[in-house]
Amino acid sequence: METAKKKLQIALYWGAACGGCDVAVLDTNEFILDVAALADIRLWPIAIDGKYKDVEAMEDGELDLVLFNGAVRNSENEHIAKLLRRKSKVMVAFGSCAHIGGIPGLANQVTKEEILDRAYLNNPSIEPGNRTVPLPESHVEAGSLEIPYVYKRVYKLDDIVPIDYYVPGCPPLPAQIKNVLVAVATGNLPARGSVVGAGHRTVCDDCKRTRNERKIKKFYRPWQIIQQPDTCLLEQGIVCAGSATRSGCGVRCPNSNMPCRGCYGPAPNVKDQGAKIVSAVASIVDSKDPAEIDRILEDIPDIMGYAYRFGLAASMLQRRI
Amino acid sequence: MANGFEPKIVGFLCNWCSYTGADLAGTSRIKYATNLRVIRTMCSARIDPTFILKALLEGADGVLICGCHPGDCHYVEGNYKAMRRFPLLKRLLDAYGIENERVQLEWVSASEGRRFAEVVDRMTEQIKALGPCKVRTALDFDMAER
Amino acid sequence: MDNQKIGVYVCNCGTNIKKVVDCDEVAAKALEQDGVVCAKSYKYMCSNPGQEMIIKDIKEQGLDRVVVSACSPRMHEATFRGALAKAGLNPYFLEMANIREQCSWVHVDPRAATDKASDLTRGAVRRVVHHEALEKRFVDMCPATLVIGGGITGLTAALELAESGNQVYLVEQSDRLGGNLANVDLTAPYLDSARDLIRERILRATRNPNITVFMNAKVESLDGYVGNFRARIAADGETVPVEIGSVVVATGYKPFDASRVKAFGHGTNPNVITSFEFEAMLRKGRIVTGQGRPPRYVTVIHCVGSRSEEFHPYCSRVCCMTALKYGQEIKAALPDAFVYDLYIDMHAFGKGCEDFYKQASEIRTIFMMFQKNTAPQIVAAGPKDDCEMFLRVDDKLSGEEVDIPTDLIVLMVGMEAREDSGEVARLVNISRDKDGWFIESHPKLDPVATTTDGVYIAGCCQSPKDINESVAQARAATARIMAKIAKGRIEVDAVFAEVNQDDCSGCRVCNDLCPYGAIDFDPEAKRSNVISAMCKACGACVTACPSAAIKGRHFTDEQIFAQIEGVL
Amino acid sequence: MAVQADPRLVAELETYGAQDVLKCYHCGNCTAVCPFSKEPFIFPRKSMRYLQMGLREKLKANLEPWLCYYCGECSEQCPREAEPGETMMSMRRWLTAQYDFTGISNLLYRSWWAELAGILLIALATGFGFWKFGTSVGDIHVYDGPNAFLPSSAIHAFDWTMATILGTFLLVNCVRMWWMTMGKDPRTRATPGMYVHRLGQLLLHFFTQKRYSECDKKAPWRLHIVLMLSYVTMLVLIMFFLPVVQAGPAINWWAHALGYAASAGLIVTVAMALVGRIRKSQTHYKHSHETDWIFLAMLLYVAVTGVLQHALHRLGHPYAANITYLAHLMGVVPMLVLEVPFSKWAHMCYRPLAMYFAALQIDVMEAREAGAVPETRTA
Repeated sequence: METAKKKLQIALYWGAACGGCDVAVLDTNEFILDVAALADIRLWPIAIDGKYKDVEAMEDGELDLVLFNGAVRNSENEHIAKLLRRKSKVMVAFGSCAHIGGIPGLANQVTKEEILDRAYLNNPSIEPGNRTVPLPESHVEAGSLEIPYVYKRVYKLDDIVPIDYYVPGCPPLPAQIKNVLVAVATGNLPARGSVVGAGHRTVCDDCKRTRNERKIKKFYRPWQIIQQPDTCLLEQGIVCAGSATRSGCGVRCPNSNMPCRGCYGPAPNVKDQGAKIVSAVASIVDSKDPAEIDRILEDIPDIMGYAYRFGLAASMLQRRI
Repeated sequence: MANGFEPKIVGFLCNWCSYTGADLAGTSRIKYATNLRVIRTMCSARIDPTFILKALLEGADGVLICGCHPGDCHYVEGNYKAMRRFPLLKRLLDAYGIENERVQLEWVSASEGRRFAEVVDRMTEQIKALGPCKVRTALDFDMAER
Repeated sequence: MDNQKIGVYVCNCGTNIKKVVDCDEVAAKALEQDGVVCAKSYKYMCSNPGQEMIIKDIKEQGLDRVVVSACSPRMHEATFRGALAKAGLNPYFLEMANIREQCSWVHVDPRAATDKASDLTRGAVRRVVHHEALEKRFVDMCPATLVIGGGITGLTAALELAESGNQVYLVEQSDRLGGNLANVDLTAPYLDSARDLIRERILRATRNPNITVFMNAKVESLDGYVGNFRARIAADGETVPVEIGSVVVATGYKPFDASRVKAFGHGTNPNVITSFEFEAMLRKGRIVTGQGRPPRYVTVIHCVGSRSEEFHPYCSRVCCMTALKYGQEIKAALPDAFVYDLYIDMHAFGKGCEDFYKQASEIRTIFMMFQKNTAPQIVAAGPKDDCEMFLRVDDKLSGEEVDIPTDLIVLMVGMEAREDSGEVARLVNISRDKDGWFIESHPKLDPVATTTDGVYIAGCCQSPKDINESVAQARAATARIMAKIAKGRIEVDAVFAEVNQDDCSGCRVCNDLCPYGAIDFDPEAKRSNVISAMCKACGACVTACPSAAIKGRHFTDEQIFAQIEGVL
Repeated sequence: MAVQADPRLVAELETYGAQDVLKCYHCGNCTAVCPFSKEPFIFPRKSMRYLQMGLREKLKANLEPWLCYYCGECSEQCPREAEPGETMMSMRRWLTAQYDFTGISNLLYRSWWAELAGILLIALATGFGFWKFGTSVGDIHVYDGPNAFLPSSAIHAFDWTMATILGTFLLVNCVRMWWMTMGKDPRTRATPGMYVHRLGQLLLHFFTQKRYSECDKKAPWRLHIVLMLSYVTMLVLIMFFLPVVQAGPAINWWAHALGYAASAGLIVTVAMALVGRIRKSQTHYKHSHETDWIFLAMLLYVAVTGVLQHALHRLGHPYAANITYLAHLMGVVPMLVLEVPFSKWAHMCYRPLAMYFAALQIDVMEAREAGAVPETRTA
């Protein structure tokens, strides 16, 4: 790899995320060493030490690349996102959460109060009588303590800051991560605003399972049926979001006999991934009787979970009202 | 509640039945509420769930979907596709907190001008009772205040 | 898209729109829209001066998109598309806002109606921005025609086509040609013999080398599209595939089953017969009661199964004149017999029919008017009475309940849609109305065409009608077909679905959704493809496509999204 | 209660002059145009309907034909040329026959040769009787005074005898009419008070035919009132003042002036009616039953011979005057015998009676409604 005049200045950070994206970067294996050789990693909490003030001390635009994974759920997420945006030339929404809200986005079905109630007050694992709820500001002897303020809902990253590129996936496929980094390093980047590190079709395009007749009389959850290993899962009545999900993931889930959950987000021209899943899945229900149709569709539990497993915060309506 | 509130309802109508039925209501001079804004599609099967979400996002207080009566589709069975998508869409909307009456599916044939007018009137009244749909304001609020 | 020049034309439709909608305001508001360079309100946009105005503006102001806010596009879309074409603009750069049928005619509040009209116009303006130039397609026209039904209508259509040198496949379900008319004696109002009318046609049809008649036959399947249909005809235990360009559906009607009207006791009382049973008597030349003697009193009851809440709400149209004909035929055979004619309303609208009605009076038919939704009641006669029974009628014209002496009751059974009309409708892909009759393309302007191109309906399968009307429809249908045959190739709509091969992932969700089998899957490339000539543009596949790889031309997501934004 | 239809009734009425009855299709134009058609007497359509269906009893109880004066507008307006006016006329003839208990009326209306034979028979009997009587009591060359061939006192007595007999017949028929139209059906029974209260109607209509004058066309009424008043004048003169009228040869102006006026009135109006019927100049003249011709011819004959015998007497030709007088009587007697109780002349009673009964029926109906309203409400 050609040595740049100046080492690439990069940062990796996380918002509301599980950490899987960071692990995925590490999953590039030896390649990460090339990265280290090629670039100065200025901030990456999971791997190296770093403080807010280090970032604050940077010049605006000093960073060549920021890979930001995670959604925005609290004031800290927003603060650091805006800070890194200011300090970076290219900011990438990295992984499903940053891209389309991800799993944290599912929390948009409930209110902040419900979440706090569930997490800190009414939960079987909480000792009865314990009424401790974290407060944004606590007064102790030493003075006032502040923790980030939890927002009422989850935002995808580009709701908060302008984003240059998106790398989808929960987590992004290591091979795709490599491609992105190489592209940045070589300046071989597509138009701003593009999704990179993914295909332009859907998961079906890469899926090896054969597809035949599309007529469904009954839906199953994966454990309810003995799968035909080579046949399309949707055809077998297992709701697979593959047909409505951008390709590029390497068909990891269907290849593992699990249906696609849609982490790569909608196909390029799709405006709302969940609406498309609803439309496609319901269209192929094999019945003309309203009662039977209802019965068949009832076998799909938790429609939000199927339609917007990763994309609720990026969906048209974004949250429950 | 909602005194003087005039909802905006977007109607997606099949060209061959309900749109023609709406035209028939016109030629028959049957009066009905002014709240519906009709968008013509060739078949109820073309009415994408995305359109309904889009309409709600843009500030519609209600969405009416009309197709041919089951068994009577101009495209043989396009309306069955609408029929299948609707319950799943309704579950989605329910999860979004959209009240049940806001999005309705009705079968109205080309000869049912009067019924079309009745459907529009009934739905307008129901939505007036519900008040404005909060989607647009809620999302605007989200961006203004976390 | 940024540099588009949109012209908006708000039609006043005389006062039809203007009296409720402030057309000037609608035009003024339209002018505030992005891209709108001119907006005009005019008395009649569809008139020649109105169209000329659009054409002139397109040419002089360089308009490239046109919105007409006027009547329903079902009314004048073709007119304005024609104007665009005349001005050299692709006709699909037009969008109409329906501010008459769906606005001014249905609303009374001018403020609300004007706002609605403005919203609809804004929707159209926003939509038209995304319109694309579409080119018409042409397909070959196969000159052969499939005629379904061998009654007077089907025979007429078949002869008309065959005698002009075109191949006809005539499919008759029963074992003889002639249909219901073959069971009739004389015809009203000129008392021509039905046998004469039909027999000559059957002979000509069976002898014509261009007509292949299939008896005891059924059309099993019909695929393809206008000009290029393929049918499979099952006859004599085998299935014959035929290629045709057009289909004439002339499946006729079924006489109403009189036994469904319990009050008359048809089927149990030998002196109560249907009009068709009476025709059989007339054809034999012997009018007798169940007891085998000539009747002294014959009562003809109209509207059996027709114009009733319980059975069929519609008028069967031919029974009134047929009933009058019975008066003539009975009086001719039995001059001393009394003929009672019990009607709800006398419908004598056809040519010569009013005179025929008068003649019936002159030959002393006694008319009685009974109440709709009631049935005259049969009352037993006493031993002294010289009749078989009495019929108790609530005579509307006198307000009296009257017992009329009767030996023989003839029930004028109405027409109803055949039991297999649903099957036929599905076969040829046309619609039926609530009574089971096939629906025409336009009740006034396009009475024999259907919503499926190349499929025509004629005769009583469309609605009850007289022989002359059936024949006229048969000829109208054949004229339409021959016009297409003469052109050799036919224009098909430019609106259809197309799969963007770059976006398709071959998920096959769309494959089984197309009712026309227009979606083809290429297993090698793993891509689906829409055969445009077979596509009828319903959009089912477009909506179902989870990757938005299918574009519904002229009804694209972008266009509809823009319209949604516009109307709100 | 259902009533039984008789399809033969139309044919029966046709012998009374009905035409094209079954052509009527009940558009109701006739009824709309008739100035007299008012609730509860809606005609002629309803009567046409009863007839078409053959509701004999309904028709018998029907007053409506008598409420019609045959202006002819209904027939003119009829889109089917069903001649409702003429049908009403034929119904009046038929009703006259129904009211008559002897059956003579029926015979006369249904057979013109029976009528002619009757006239001839009575005429011959009258001629023979008076000839025998005249030659036995007087001289054919003497017209007046002692030895007169037909002395006025005797004729006077004869007139009164005949009037009593014919009046009795007519009275019986009138009672039958009352029974059929008023008495039989309990729903049309009026109280004695009502009968007294409405008596004025009877006299009013008898003398003035006030209702006839309310037709849109006035000329027929004028002709009819002149004819009728002339006839009544003549009747009064003959019945009460015959000796004065017959005395002479000097002219007694107080009596004769009236007589001349009445004679002139009779001859002119009858002649006009005859010319009208020949020319069919008006709707009500278009269709003439045999009885119409016979009636008019006889009336003209009687008037002319009456005038002639009077003139011959005044001019001093007693022989000729007596012969003419005999001929006059041979016309008068059959005319009165047949026409008064059995045929056309009877309408001078039936018509005012019908007006009277119609007024009573309305009273009965109103009384019943006033009483019945609360009952039906609770029910």
